[in-house]
Amino acid sequence: NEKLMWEALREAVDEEMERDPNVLVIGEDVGHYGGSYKVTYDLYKKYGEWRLLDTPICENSFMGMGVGAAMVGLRPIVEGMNMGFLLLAFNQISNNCGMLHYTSGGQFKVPMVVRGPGGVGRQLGAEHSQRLESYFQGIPGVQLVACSTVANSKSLLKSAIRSDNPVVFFEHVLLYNLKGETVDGDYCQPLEKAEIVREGTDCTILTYSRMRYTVLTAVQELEKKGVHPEVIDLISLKPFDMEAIAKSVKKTRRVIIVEECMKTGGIGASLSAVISESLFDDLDHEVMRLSSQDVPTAYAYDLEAATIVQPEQVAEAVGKICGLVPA
Amino acid sequence: NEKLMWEALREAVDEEMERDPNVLVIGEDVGHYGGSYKVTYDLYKKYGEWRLLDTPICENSFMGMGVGAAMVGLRPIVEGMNMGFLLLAFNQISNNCGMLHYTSGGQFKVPMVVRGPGGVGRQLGAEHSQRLESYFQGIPGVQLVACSTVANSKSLLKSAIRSDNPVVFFEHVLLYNLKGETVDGDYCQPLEKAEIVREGTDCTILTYSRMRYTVLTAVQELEKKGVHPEVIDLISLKPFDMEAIAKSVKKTRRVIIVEECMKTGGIGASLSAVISESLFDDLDHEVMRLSSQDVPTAYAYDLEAATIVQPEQVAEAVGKICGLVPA
Amino acid sequence: GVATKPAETKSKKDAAKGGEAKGETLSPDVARDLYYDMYLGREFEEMCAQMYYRGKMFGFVHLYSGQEAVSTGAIRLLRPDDYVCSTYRDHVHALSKGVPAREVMAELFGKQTGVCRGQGGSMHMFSRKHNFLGGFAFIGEGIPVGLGAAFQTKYRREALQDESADQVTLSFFGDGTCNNGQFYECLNMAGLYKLPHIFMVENNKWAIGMYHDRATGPSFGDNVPNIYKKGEPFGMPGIHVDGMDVVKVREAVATAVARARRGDGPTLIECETYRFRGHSLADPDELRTKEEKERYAKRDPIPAFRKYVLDNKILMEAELKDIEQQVVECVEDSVQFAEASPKPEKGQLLENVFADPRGFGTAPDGGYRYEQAGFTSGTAQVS
Amino acid sequence: GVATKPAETKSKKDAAKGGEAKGETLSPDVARDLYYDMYLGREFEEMCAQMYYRGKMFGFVHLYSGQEAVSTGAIRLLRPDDYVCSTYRDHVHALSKGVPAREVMAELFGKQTGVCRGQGGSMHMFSRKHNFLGGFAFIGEGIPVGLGAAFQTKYRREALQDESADQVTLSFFGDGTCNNGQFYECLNMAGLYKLPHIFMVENNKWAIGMYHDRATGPSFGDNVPNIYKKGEPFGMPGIHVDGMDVVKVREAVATAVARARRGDGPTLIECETYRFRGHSLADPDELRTKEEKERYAKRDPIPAFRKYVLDNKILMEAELKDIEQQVVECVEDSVQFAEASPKPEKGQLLENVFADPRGFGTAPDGGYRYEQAGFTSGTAQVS
Ligand SMILES: Cc1ncc(C[n+]2csc(CCOP(=O)(O)OP(=O)(O)O)c2C)c(N)n1
Ligand SMILES: Cc1ncc(C[n+]2csc(CCOP(=O)(O)OP(=O)(O)O)c2C)c(N)n1
Ligand SMILES: [Mg+2]
Ligand SMILES: [Mg+2]
Repeated sequence: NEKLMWEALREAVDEEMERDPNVLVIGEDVGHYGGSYKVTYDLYKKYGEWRLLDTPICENSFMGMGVGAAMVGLRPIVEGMNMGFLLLAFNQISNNCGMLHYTSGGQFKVPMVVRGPGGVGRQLGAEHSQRLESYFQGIPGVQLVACSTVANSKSLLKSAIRSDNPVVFFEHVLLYNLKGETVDGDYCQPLEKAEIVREGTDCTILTYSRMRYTVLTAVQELEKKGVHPEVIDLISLKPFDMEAIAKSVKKTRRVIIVEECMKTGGIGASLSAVISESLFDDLDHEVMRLSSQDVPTAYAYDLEAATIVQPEQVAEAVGKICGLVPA
Repeated sequence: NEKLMWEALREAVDEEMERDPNVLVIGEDVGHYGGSYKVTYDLYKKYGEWRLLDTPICENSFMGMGVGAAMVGLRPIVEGMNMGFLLLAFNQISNNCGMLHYTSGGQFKVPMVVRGPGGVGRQLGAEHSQRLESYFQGIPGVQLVACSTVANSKSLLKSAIRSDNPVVFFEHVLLYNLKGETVDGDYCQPLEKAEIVREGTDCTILTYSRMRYTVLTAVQELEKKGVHPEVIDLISLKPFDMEAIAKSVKKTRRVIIVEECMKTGGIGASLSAVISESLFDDLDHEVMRLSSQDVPTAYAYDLEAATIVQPEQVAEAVGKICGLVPA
Repeated sequence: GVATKPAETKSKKDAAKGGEAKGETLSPDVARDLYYDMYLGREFEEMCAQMYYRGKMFGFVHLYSGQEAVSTGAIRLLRPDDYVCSTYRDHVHALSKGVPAREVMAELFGKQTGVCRGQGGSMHMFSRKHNFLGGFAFIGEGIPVGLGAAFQTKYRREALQDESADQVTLSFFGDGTCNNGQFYECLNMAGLYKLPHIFMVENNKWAIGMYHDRATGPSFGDNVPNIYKKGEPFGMPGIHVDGMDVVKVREAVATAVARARRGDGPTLIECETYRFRGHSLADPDELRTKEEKERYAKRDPIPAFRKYVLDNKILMEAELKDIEQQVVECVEDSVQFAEASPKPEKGQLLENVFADPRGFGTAPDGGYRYEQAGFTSGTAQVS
Repeated sequence: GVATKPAETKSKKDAAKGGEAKGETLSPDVARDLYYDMYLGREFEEMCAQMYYRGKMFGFVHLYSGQEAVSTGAIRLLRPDDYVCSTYRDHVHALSKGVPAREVMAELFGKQTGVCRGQGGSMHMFSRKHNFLGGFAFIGEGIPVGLGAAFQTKYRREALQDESADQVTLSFFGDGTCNNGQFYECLNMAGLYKLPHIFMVENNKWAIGMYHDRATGPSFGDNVPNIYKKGEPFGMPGIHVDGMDVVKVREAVATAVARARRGDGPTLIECETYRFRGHSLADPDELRTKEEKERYAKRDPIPAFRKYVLDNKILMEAELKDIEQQVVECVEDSVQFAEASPKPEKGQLLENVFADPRGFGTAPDGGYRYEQAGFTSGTAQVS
């Protein structure tokens, strides 16, 4: 039952479209082309062009059209061909996805999913290597979810589609061809719950999306040295699963955050703040935060690599926080 | 020499336009109308319509036009009639203002100022009560500055106009009619330096923009009770003036952040994280953070007031952090 | 598999309503309805001005006075299950669509009984019950939203094979808004997908302090801008209509509605109109000349229609007086209702952030936050 | 009070260059230039494909093959101090504007010697020296930027009374981009302010996998979309030209340039063209039919122009061969140069974040960060 992540995502879309005729996909090249990362490959043949709506290149307006359609009963999945392009739709996302349920006094719901590939790929250049989670996290009224495995990509996307809240769903450009299994049956994973990737005792590493694998690479080496970090995949970037996080922090008393997000204004910044503020007495060491450098992502490979966190840096940080090396 | 803040800002624009013919203002109603908060009132009579360019309502494009003009030698000041409207220009601000100097390998500079009124006013409703600093802080390559007094509004705006970096300059809707004096002569205040509003010993309150006054109201009462907080106005929301902040934290060992920004993903989140991480051993108490509630700003007065921080909350937090009241 | 249930059943009068609008005289019933609605729009707005100056409402309040023929002429023609999308200048569109004056006024007073529970305010009127989609404070952003409602109708017809799906959506916006990209993006999509969407441009010649001709370039060969000419390049009829004449507006909209219901797609209608007040109650209104204001004051759509129905003997003076009286009472009642209504409780603060309150997340001590005691007391910090 | 110093002095040949383009035959010099440039464009791109498959370059690489007549026809007509703004499909526009092939290739290899020091990559070519404004990866965002350069020219003329300010800016973009709001916002501003800006639409019929006719509605009455018809509603001439014919493109652009230099404002030029490869080297290109591809392959602008200059005896076979040889050497040299060039040092990481490095702020231990020892070693965390 092994499949690639894009196939798992496609299954989620397919099953939810099958289940509910009000579910549709809106975006550039989601129909005939099947999506830039194949998430809707050939689905238009099954569901037709209205349910796999190929749009002109006008992110702000097709996002807004999705909002309007959601207000009156449809459940659109709006794809950003690359999530970065949704910067053009920022206004519709922040004002209307995020706030309209509130300003309307609860009268209108906006049950839509905004999804697409994001993150730093392989030398895609600054504009195609965006971390939108940093820009979006301040928006009230939306949930932010980042998938990371074949299994959770499917089961989280299904939940996101069924949620009555607007959900921004982050996929990572470099994970679409990841192999793995999905959970059998109609399984929906809770959007608000973190995943304990690996239990451990020496410190807590909080991460998400592709950085999960950067962390696991580092942890494999650390294991050999007898160091046992607990690794948690946040899954929910907003709100944080404070239950899972607090439990782990209380156990290990040491926290490292590993993210691809910008250091300033990133997810890690919010997370670090919340942990230091609410679990101050449970911490034996300052929270350590490994983020991208606060620079546009360069094209050249070495500069790109120097911009994002590498496994060695994670290992080094664990060494430091666990007192294995002089601080 | 007393004047209102809008007059001080107008003086800054006037003086810089006088000094450098490449300085111009671009925006909606900046010409004939004189700006929605009068910052360019009657300047078109002095400098003509090309230098006070009234634009159609197309934020993304006139922002991009500003970027292009800046690349080839002009120094545009682009006004968001309300800063919130610049959500429509997000793409031009993040991709082009922020990153183009970098992606061009340093060839092109973007010396522009993006300014306008922001923050929560008096019952303006959710869309006109935005805190864009939370959305913008992750953008690499831009500086974020928030003015707060008549004096600094003028002297910071002058610096912003002369800066070769793109500067997003935040004014607050409720401060335009604040009275005060400006510094004589051609004074430019450094963009990166915080202001020590009031020296103190018991704790450090970090704040900016209108919350400076909320804090000062609280401090006045606290003074009477013999409590002496140090109050610092960040001025620079990105980058933080870590020199000034560290000095104060080392002195008081207690930090309260008071902001109008969203709690999640706000300026305070980044600041709290940086302080807890880099000054961990200098802290006797967890950083306390008073932010807006993570909700769209309601229209009704009481709900609006409950959304943003009130002086009593500041006083209470100071009491708590200084051990005056049971925690 | 039907996407939504219409909020109200279709009016039986629909056909009749559309019928008369092709040059025939109005029926007294329709005339009464139109006069009532225009008069209500005007009285309501003028009352708002008073209440604003008395400190009963705050923020930016954009009055509609002068433009009533557009709202009334267009919206009174619609069925309850048709959709309307508006801007910050939305009170009167809401009233025309059937939202009770009480609820609009109470919203402006920031009261619990307001149509949005006091959470929206002047620029954010919404009424699900009346298929009134808002209330959008930012320029242009309502157009795609309106388009989305039109898309839903099309979707029900095409993807869900619901033959009865023939609702029409009208999106209203101003001349200045027609320079915003969203307008064109939506014109293109509307034309491309043949959406039952009518672009209602209320060209009142000004965008705050920006005169229309200074903001919008004329077509090649023209000396002045004509917004209706933007329709044809995007594949739809572009119609220019006297927006101070409720009958003409009604006729134009009837044609467009019929076209949309038939499945033939969108129409762009430019209504020439004028606002009799400043942009908002905060606007000093210094740039519009006295001459211009007077010129349009002479074309005030309400006395003009009054004269029309009297001249054509459709209604009698006494009937009109009666309507006027009813309207005054209705507006007065709305103020009393708003005044007497309770303010929102603090607990309301967190109630409509998420439709599904799991969006508030989990708490450090376990469980979903929203399940914790006292969560909606409004004192819980969300983080 | 002059805003900028042109990067190079104006070419004396300008007038002559514009002159011939009105139907007269081309001079051999011009023909040589055009052939060289088109041939260079093609060879360069085909070499990129090879280098991509050999793992020398990464990311999304969008080749221009097939569209050369547009870049060459338009840009070779310009003066060095005119501006050009491009998209992600920018290599050839950069070459036409005079950016050395070496620097473009080195950029693609991610090398220090690249035109953007390896920081930009395929979609972000910039050259200040050549007034080449980028290299924009997002749809439509280059149009306002190009407009800004045109605005600067206008500003110098109007606000700074610099009579000599007559530069023209050309912004290039595709058919799909014409559905984005920025296009229309800029058309309006260009017309309104009479900016010396030429909207160069390269209509290659596809936007990735989206066929033009599925994305863009036709004008009312038409059966197929015509982008050039969007010019007139915004106050400028809209011109349709065969984008596979370099001479025709050159003629059309010459007219538009002359109009812009005169101060008469913008022009919209739609060039019908075709890309001979997939959207990018990552595109499986499965949706375009074989027939369509063959139809356009027959109109390949390079052999067509070759035939034209031979038939009209403007150039001789030997000369053309010679040019081809030169081009092959130039491209080969660019690869060798790129290959031999050093990669960026790690210190480059922080060098161009801020033009004024005070933007990095102050450090906890005092002073500006950038003044601290080792700051640009690239290991300093920015925060
Ligand atoms: C995105 C955005 N930009 C600017 C504004 C400020 N603004 C509010 S109304 C207005 C003028 C709109 O004019 P028009 O479209 O003609 O409508 P009218 O107010 O005349 O009805 C402007 C610029 C806004 N609300 N949103
Ligand atoms: C804002 C934005 N949305 C989507 C994309 C993805 N994208 C890149 S090129 C392209 C198609 C553009 O087609 P067209 O304008 O015809 O230019 P062509 O590639 O054919 O030259 C799309 C959708 C993008 N780069 N930016
Ligand atoms: Mg108007
Ligand atoms: Mg194309």
